[in-house]
Amino acid sequence: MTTSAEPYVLNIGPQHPSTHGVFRIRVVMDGERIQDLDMIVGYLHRSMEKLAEERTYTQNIPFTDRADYLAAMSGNLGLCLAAERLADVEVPERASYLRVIFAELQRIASHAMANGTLVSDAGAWQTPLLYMFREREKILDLFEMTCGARLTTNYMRIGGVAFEPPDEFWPALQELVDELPERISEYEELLTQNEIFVARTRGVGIITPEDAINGSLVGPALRGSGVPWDLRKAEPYCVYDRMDFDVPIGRTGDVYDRFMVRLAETRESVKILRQAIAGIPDGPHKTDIPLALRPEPGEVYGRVEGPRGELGFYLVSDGGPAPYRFHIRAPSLINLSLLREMARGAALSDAVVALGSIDIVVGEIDR
Amino acid sequence: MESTGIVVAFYVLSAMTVMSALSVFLMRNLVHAIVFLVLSFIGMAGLFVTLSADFIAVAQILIYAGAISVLLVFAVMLTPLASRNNGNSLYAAPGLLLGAAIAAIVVFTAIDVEWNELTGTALEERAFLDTISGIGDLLLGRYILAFEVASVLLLFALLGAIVLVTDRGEVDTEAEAEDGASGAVAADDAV
Amino acid sequence: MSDAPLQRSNDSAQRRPATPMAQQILDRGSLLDDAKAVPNGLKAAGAVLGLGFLAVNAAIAFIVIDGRLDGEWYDFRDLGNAIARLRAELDDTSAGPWLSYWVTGVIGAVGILSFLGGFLLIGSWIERRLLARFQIRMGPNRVGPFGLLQPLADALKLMQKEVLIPLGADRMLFYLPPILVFIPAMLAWGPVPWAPNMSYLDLNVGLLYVISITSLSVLAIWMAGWASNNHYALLGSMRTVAMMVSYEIPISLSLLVVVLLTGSLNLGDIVAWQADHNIWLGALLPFAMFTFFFSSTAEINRTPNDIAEAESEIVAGFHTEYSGMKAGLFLAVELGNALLVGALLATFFLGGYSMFGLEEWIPPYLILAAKATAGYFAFIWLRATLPRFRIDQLMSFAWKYLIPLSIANVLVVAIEASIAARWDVEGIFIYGSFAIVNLGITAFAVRSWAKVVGYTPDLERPVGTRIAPRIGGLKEAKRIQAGA
Amino acid sequence: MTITLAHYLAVSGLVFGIGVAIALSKRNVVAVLMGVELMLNASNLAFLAFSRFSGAFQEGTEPLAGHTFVVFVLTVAAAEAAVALAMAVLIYRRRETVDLDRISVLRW
Repeated sequence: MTTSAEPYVLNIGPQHPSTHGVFRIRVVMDGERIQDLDMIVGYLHRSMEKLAEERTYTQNIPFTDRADYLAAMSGNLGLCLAAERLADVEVPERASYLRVIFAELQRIASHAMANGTLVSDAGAWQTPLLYMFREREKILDLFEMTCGARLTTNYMRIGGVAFEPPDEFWPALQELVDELPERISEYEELLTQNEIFVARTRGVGIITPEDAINGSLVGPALRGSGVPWDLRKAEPYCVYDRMDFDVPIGRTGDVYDRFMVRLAETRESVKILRQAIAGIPDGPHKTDIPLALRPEPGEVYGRVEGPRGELGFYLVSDGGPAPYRFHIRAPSLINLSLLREMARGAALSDAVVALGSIDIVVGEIDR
Repeated sequence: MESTGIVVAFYVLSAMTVMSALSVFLMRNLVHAIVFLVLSFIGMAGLFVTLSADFIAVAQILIYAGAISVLLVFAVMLTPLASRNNGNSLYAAPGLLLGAAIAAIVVFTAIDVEWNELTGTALEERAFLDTISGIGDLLLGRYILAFEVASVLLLFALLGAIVLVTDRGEVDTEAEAEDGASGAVAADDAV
Repeated sequence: MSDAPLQRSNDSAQRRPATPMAQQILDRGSLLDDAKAVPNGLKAAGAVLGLGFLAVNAAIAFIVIDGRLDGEWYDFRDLGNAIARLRAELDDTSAGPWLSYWVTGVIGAVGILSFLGGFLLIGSWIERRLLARFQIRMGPNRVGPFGLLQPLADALKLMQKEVLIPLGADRMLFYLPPILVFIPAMLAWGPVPWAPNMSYLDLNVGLLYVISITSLSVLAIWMAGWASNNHYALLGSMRTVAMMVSYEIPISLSLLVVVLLTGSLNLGDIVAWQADHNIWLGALLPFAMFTFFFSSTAEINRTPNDIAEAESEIVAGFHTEYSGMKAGLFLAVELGNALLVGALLATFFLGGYSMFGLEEWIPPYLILAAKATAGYFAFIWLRATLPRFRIDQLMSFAWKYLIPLSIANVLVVAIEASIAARWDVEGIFIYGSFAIVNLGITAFAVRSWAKVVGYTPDLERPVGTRIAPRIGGLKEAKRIQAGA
Repeated sequence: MTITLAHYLAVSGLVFGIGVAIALSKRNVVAVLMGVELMLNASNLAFLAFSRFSGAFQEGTEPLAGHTFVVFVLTVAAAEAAVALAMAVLIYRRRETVDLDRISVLRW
């Protein structure tokens, strides 16, 4: 029964179970339908980019941990690649292989987190989330073995990686890589065959390829809309050009496709991990650079394919030890800007699921 | 009806019913009025139980307290501007007078008339053992025509309600929804 | 040279997990381990007590079958006998009937309330523990043995907390609902039969009574949402009201089918019918049983129909603004309602206190309690497994699928009931054939009705991702879409 | 003391009078409907009281006829409530008010 009761304003957040952090949506609702919404960010702003101008490039690496605290390794990698291109530092091959291994592990962990929270936004009482945390725990254990930290790793360095992984790292990694495929298929049986979950996500929050390109969507959300764009293949960094993997894309661009793209990308990451383990050479794990790196004046934009998409770092050097300008191109912020198109006219539940499907990290949005 | 339990129950329940009916009249807030109306329905159901009409009592709770009250709630929620106002109209005074007159007449008649009524053992042997089967026999026996008519009436009430509330004027409702939305946003900005 | 690290790996193949959490995940115990952790003395005492109890029951059952002590007060398999004896004694005294009325009433009420209170004390522990097992967690295991005292600690914590009243809240309507929700949840236990003579309210309109009493809580929930002056609460309460009103119709229709077959509205008679014919109505009426179960998950806000307090959408639904013991009352009512629905499901469809003759040898109320707990476990299982519906999906499921199919079900069962009434064959044969026929009819009707309404299961549509042959932008995407 | 037919009829009359007062003197359509429901309830009480107490039924007639009438009254009440509230919602949509003093013209 379509009634025209007068619309009212609903404040979702800053503290809400499904905003994935402190982030506020002001929704104008007509009954259960969302008429309009605007997103209010900035509750987690720490003025990272300004602070970074007072620190050396190496000292800035921890900021990237805090920016996207679910994919710290990718953030480290992005900053280090940009700084290396700025100061043209040579990276030993073993270090590149280690970077690929850790970046892919981080991708698996982050995708597990994203899919789990998406399913619990759809209403499952955290069961899939905790099952996916099982694998995430093992990956974080690997990080802890290697660099002592589970979440804010601060592992990559300009010109390599900080530490050589310990001895028990490799069998643990091998074991994880061996058991991951059946775990992934376990999730597929648990969720993609679940009638309720499919009914909740199929055809919800559709983004057409045109909207995706116009909104400059990146990452699994972009690939979910069917646009085959992956920086690891488009402009390969580290040793991705030696790896053999595929780019899965979705069919319709709805929530279900984003979910499936993340699962498939986890499979591809396992493939990459296998090849990296097989092909990793011996040698030094980092080159020695001066403590205060003083690049030539100039600017550089280095980008990597993080778990949430193109994570870019724009560095300007005036020849000093600290960057003159330090800017993070955060994929979460760009992806979030399409929530309005997805949620307008939809039900509140669909908006929540759509928000969960674009997998935002508020630390990265506000920086 | 000599057992003290029944007497106490009658007085408590009738006081509850009449008092909450009165407060339905007195409440300024329509939502409170609905709550008291439901309370009086429940007291009425208790009075039915003291009349050993168990089926009717349960049906009363199910239909009045369970269904009609929800209908009233929906009506209040769907008419927001008027929902809080339970004021009297221009005809309050004559209405009150008429109501008081009717109540007085009925009460006076009830007390004054010598009813040919059963008491004591005659009442006991008239006790209803099982009302449901008797009501069923009557409904499907002597009153079958009324029963069918009632079912047809229900069907037509259902259809009529649906036909009434399905709005064909989509356009104007959308329009007022839109400007209502902007107004809501403005209000929130002002806050 | 490339396998040097792997070479190093082989000798340190036996490694212990790197972190204590990984250790915990690896060697997490099971409920069985908890049971093994019980000290042996306790185990022995429990075994002796249980076996002795069973032996006494067997003796009593033997004597009863022998013919003596039928309905004697010391036949403790049916506490109703003792109550009846006590009532008879009291009637002879000078105080007369009203003393026996009050005494027996108070005894019965205390019995039911103590059972329910005991369940409320242990139930949330069971639920959280089982959920944790479903979710490879440990669950509450700190307070008391196996964390058994956790609900008590939670209750104390809730009692200490301040009861906040939001600004602009309707004070009267804000205070009432926790109590008004609690009353029907207690009253609905009245007509449930625990044994042949053991039911608190032996109403001959018991079934209608249960339906109507449970329908009373709608208004309380609506009051809670309306009074707390909060959009989340209002959304939750309106969702609840709409859902409960819609799902009362399938519940009533599915119970009407039960009445058609058993020919009585009295819960005791329904259970006795199942005991006499040695068949469970659940086997006889599968569709009605499913309808009752699913609709009652909607009535009591359990997954997959817990949209009234959908945590990820509207924070806690209609009791968002409630704090302290008022919120605790709402949670307790949810728990008690889950057990109540389990008991009603057992009574209507799973044979109630009867267990194919086992009720002679084991107290029937224990059988009913076991069945009710099994129903509660089914709810927990659903909660640990399924996501949540959207409200329009839920409404269309009620109005487009459940109600028409339930009406058709009523028609079919009415025909069967008239057949069974006219045709005197051995009951088990005719009802067994009805069970098979109903199963077939249900499967056929569900599939054909789904076709009529135009519903195709989402699983039959193409699922999954496709592999991009090339990297590209919008043109490439268009080309891939055109190619597929 | 005992409870007689007169007691029940008195309660019924009081509730009926209150219902009349509400139905005649309220301005809100929903409130008027509440008054009508109260009147119907009072009549139900009278029906049941007569069918329980009255000795006027000669042999062969069913005292349960009162219950049957109550069933019909319940049916009519449900139907009437549904239609009347639908009309209230419709009137609100068309006129932005459910004030009976303002709804005085017999056309939309």
